[in-house]
This record gives sequence, structure tokens and C-alpha cells, in this order.
Amino acid sequence: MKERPKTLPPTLRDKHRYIAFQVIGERNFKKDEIKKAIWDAALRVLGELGTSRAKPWFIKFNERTQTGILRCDRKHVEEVRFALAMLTEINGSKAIIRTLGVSGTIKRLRLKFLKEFGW
Amino acid sequence: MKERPKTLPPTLRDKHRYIAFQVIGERNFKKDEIKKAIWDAALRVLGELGTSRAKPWFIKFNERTQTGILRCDRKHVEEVRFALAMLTEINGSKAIIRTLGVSGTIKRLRLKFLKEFGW
Amino acid sequence: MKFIEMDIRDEKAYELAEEWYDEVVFTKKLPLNGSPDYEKLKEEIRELKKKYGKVALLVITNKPSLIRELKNRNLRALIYVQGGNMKVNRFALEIGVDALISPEFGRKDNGFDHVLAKIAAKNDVAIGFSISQLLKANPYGRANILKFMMKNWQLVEKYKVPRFITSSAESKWEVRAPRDLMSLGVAIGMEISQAKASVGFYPEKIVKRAY
Amino acid sequence: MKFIEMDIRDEKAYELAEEWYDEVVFTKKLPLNGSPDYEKLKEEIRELKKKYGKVALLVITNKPSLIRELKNRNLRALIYVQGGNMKVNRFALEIGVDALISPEFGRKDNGFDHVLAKIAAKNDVAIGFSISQLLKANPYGRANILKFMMKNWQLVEKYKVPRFITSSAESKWEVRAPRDLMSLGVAIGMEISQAKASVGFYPEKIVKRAY
Repeated sequence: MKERPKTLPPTLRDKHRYIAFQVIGERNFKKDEIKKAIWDAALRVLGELGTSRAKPWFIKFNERTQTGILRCDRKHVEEVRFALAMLTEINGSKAIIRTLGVSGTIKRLRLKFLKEFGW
Repeated sequence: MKERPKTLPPTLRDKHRYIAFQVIGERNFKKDEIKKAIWDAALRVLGELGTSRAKPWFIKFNERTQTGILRCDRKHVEEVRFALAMLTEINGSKAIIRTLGVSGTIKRLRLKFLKEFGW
Repeated sequence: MKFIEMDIRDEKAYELAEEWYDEVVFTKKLPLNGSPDYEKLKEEIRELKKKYGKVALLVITNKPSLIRELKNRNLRALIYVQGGNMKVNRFALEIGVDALISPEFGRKDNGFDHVLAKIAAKNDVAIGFSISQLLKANPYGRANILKFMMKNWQLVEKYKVPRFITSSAESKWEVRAPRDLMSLGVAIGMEISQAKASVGFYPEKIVKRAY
Repeated sequence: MKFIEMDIRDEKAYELAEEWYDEVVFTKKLPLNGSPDYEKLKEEIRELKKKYGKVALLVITNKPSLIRELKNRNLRALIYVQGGNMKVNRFALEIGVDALISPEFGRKDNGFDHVLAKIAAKNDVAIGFSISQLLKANPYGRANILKFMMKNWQLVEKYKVPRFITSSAESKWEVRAPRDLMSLGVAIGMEISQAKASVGFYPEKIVKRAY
């Protein structure tokens, strides 16, 4: 196995937030389409520098319910939300990404915002 | 003449800085090429949101000496410099944009950083 | 607190917005070059109110006098004016319509200043910050519109002008949920509480006054 | 204070950097799979020093043992190690070369952690933050590399590791002026004074120690 950096002490760790989202589209989208769309939206709206600060990270997407989870830096949740709000299409098809809620842990996020979607 | 907004009282006015720059390129560039290159660099590195905050604005470019002036928001000078440092080509030709200095007025900028280029 | 979407210009958009908001105002676009047929207009408003409940007229014109005429007719609908023309922006604020939507619309500047902000505050005219123009713009345009909106927010805040954030959706695909609209407010400089008031407190006040 | 460019890997790049810096270190790339011919290498270093004054060897290898061997030969040049391989990163810091350039180079993570940062500080090994990898990357790659550099700066600052910013230019077109290199430092989180020290104070200390 390739070596990787060690887990940092708590004060040096990135402080994340998890964002639950729902995609409303002309058609259903695949996980990889969503992943790419989120990155493209971040790069366009926040730029390379803003994206490196906001640290958006695709966590998962349920293709059946078209809902998913992404992660970002705690201090940049609003910017990531804005980048998603500016998105108008995914891989050529019209779409809206609506954020459902934000939480510090995936567990609480599922419980509070994704339960109604069958998570 | 079309009506325009009135000049705002001092506390509401944007606080600008002027940046003198020099272009080192494979060939000489035209004013319009530089103008577009600066916008593209800002949009790529800072994004639409970062660019709207940094407010880069092309002021002028001397094609003979390949030096020019741009303006930006006072609080975002370093970000604009970084966007320019990330630039690697202008309209398909290799180039470097080097910043020469920063000032609060065009007059002082010319005097301090552009005199040696014959401004 | 209620979430209210103040400016939805399409039926399908209205249906989607209804799912996400407590109240939605349906906006009828009214391009005017001369006086409209007021009887026909009143009848139309009646129909729209039956269907949508709360209705606004969005006056789109270059003739300031038509705004006053319309306003004096007591049409029992919210009166919005589409911003963009500096003379129209000023006139809309002076005669006291309910809202001026996007004073920067289609302009190369922000279309608003401290003089206009003072008039808006005095006459209790809200400024609408719309997201839809951003959705249609290219990157260069979007950066510019955002810049103008930041400036207008600065003026609105400083002079305590009523304000709201809206999608101004002309299709279903331009509707955004309240929390996502708020992110536009934060992007242009609002505190989160101010952004929240711009999809709740201020819209509610305006709607209550009219209905 | 002097401006010093610590890592220039090409003749034309050196000529341009000389115009903008008080001192420039010329770097010879040294890819190693086994022991080099040391006599030849010494001769080459002698020639480069005649031409450029200050010279560094950039060891590019996956074999940590070769770094120790090279370091023990007293080659009268600065010894840099190209970062990217975690084992090599650690070894370079442990045996105390002059600098580890871009521990995140070509990786999917930042290639550096608090354990390594402590070793670097203890053994006085500088971390080099290079701009050239950013210039070659696509937008997605650039955002990621910047993210890793931000993290590495956080670690370097926290554990007081010596550091410098450099172009690591492999062609004239990758050279950047001192003030523009500094903007990279600010972008990844440095105060302006820290960015300045990263093209002045720290480089000077490292160069003085060697020459």
C-alpha cells in the first residue's frame, strides 16, 4: 500500500460541513454527471482559488431518489450553496440543485434531511 | 446623453488601487489582447464571484513598451496579482505578466513605476 | 417566519415555487408603450388572482408617465417596475410603486445611487434582487452583474431601503429554494440574518400592505 | 533585504531571473536510479558554479538510500529533493538535505503531515513552495494543488519549518518576479510579511549556510 500522510491532530484538521442536496432535472442523472457538475459549478463561480478554499468534495449520490451529499469547508458553505444555485444544467440537460440542509456529521445530515428520501 | 448613477459620497465609493504591469511575451501584444487576457485570468483563478469582488478593470496599455495599468479593489490586490502570475499565455502566445508596483493614484503610479518605460 | 417568493412569472415555475415557499406572488409581465385597456387588464387580474391568490404587475416601459397612470388606477395588485432605465428607475421610486426589480438590469452600471436610495427609503419602495439574470449570463456578464448587485446592496443597507431576493423566474428551471436564494444575498454582502429577512420579513411586510 | 530565487532549472530562465532577483540558485536536475558517477558529477558542479555561482542538485528518485549517499559526498552544492513520494519526503527530512521541493508534487494528497513537519523543523530542512506545477495544471488540478499547498503552509507555519517560495522554472516562461511569487504565498494563507520572508529571509539563511 502506498504511504499517505497521517491523520492530523484535531486543531490542524479541516473543519467540514456536509450538505444534503436534491437534483430536479429534465431527466435523471448518473452519479458521475453530478460529481462533474458540482466541480464545474465551483470552478466557474468560485474559481481555482475559491474552490481550493471551499474544498467542495462529492460524497455520494443516490440515483433513484436523485439526492446526495457533498462536503465542504465549514467557512465556505454559503459560497458552495451559491455556486450550486448558479448551476442551470448538468451534462446538457436542464437541472436545479436544491440544498436540503447542512450538518457537521453525515449521520445527522441523513437523519434530519435525507430520511424522507428513504436514506 | 443616457443618464447614469451619480458619483457616490466618499464613504460609499469603491476604494481602488492601480497596478502597473509589464508584459514579457514571445511577441508584442495588442491592447485588446491584454484586456481579454486579464479578464480571462481573473475569471479562471478568482471565478465569477471572486472577480466581482476584486473588480479588476483594464485602464490602459502602451503597445510600444508593453506596459500598462489596471485597477482593482483595494482589498483584493494580492488576489489580482496572483491571477496575473498564473497566466501563461495571451491569445495563444507564451507570456508573463509582471507587476511593477501598486499605488492609490494613477499619477503616482506613473511616476514611481512607469517613468523608466517612458510614460 | 414565512418564506415568500415575490416574483414568479410563469405557471410551471409557480407550481414548483409553491412546493418550496409558504407564499408565492405570481407576476404578470406588462410591457407598455401606451395606456393599456384597463377594463381588460382588471378582468385579467381578477382571473389571475382566482388562480394564484397574490398577483403583481411588472411594468416594463421606457415611459415614466405610464407608471403613474397605472399606479393611480388602483388595480388591486402589487405594482413592480422592471429596472434598467435610469429615468424609469427614478420615477418608479418617486411615485412609490411596491418594488423596483433589478435597477441594474441590462445596464453597464448599477443603475442606482445614494439619491435614488434615499427616495426609495422615504417612499417605502423595495428593491428586488433577482437571480434569473445571473443564470442567463456568461461568466463575464455574471461577474459584472454581481458587482453591480454588491454596490446596490451597499446602498440599500446604508439607506435602510426595503428589499427582497427573488428568482424572477420565467421558467421552472429558474426557481430556487429559499435557502438557496439566500446564498445570493450572502454572496453580494448580506449577513445571513439580512438574507433571511430578504426572503421573509420584508416580503411579508409588502404583501400584507397590499392584501 | 535581498530577493533570492532558490530553484531555476534552465539557462534562459536563469537569465531572466537574474534581472529580477539579487541572487539566483541554478538547479541541476538529477534523476537517480542508482549511484551516479561522482567524479563526473563533481566536475559538472564545478562547471555550473563557474557559470552560475550558486548551484543546487535536485535529487529525483524513489530510492531513499541514494539521498543519504549523495548527501554524504560533500558535493559543495545545495541538495534539494523533489517531493511527491511519501517515503522519499520523509527520508529527505530525516537525513537533513537543504530543501524538500513540493512534498505534494504529483500526488492526490498533500504528502506532508505534522510528524514530517516536526522532523523538518528539527533538522532545519526547508519546504519549497513551487509555482511551476500550478502553471502546467488544468483548473481542476490547480484547485487541488492549491488546496494541498494551503494545508502544507498551515503545517509549516505551525511547526516553524524553514520555507521558501520559488518558481522551480524549467523554462523562461515559468519565471515570476519576487512580488508576484509572493502573491502565491498570500493565496495559500501567508501574511504579506511571511510571503516576503519566503523570498528573502529564509532563502538567504539557506544560501549563507551552504556558501
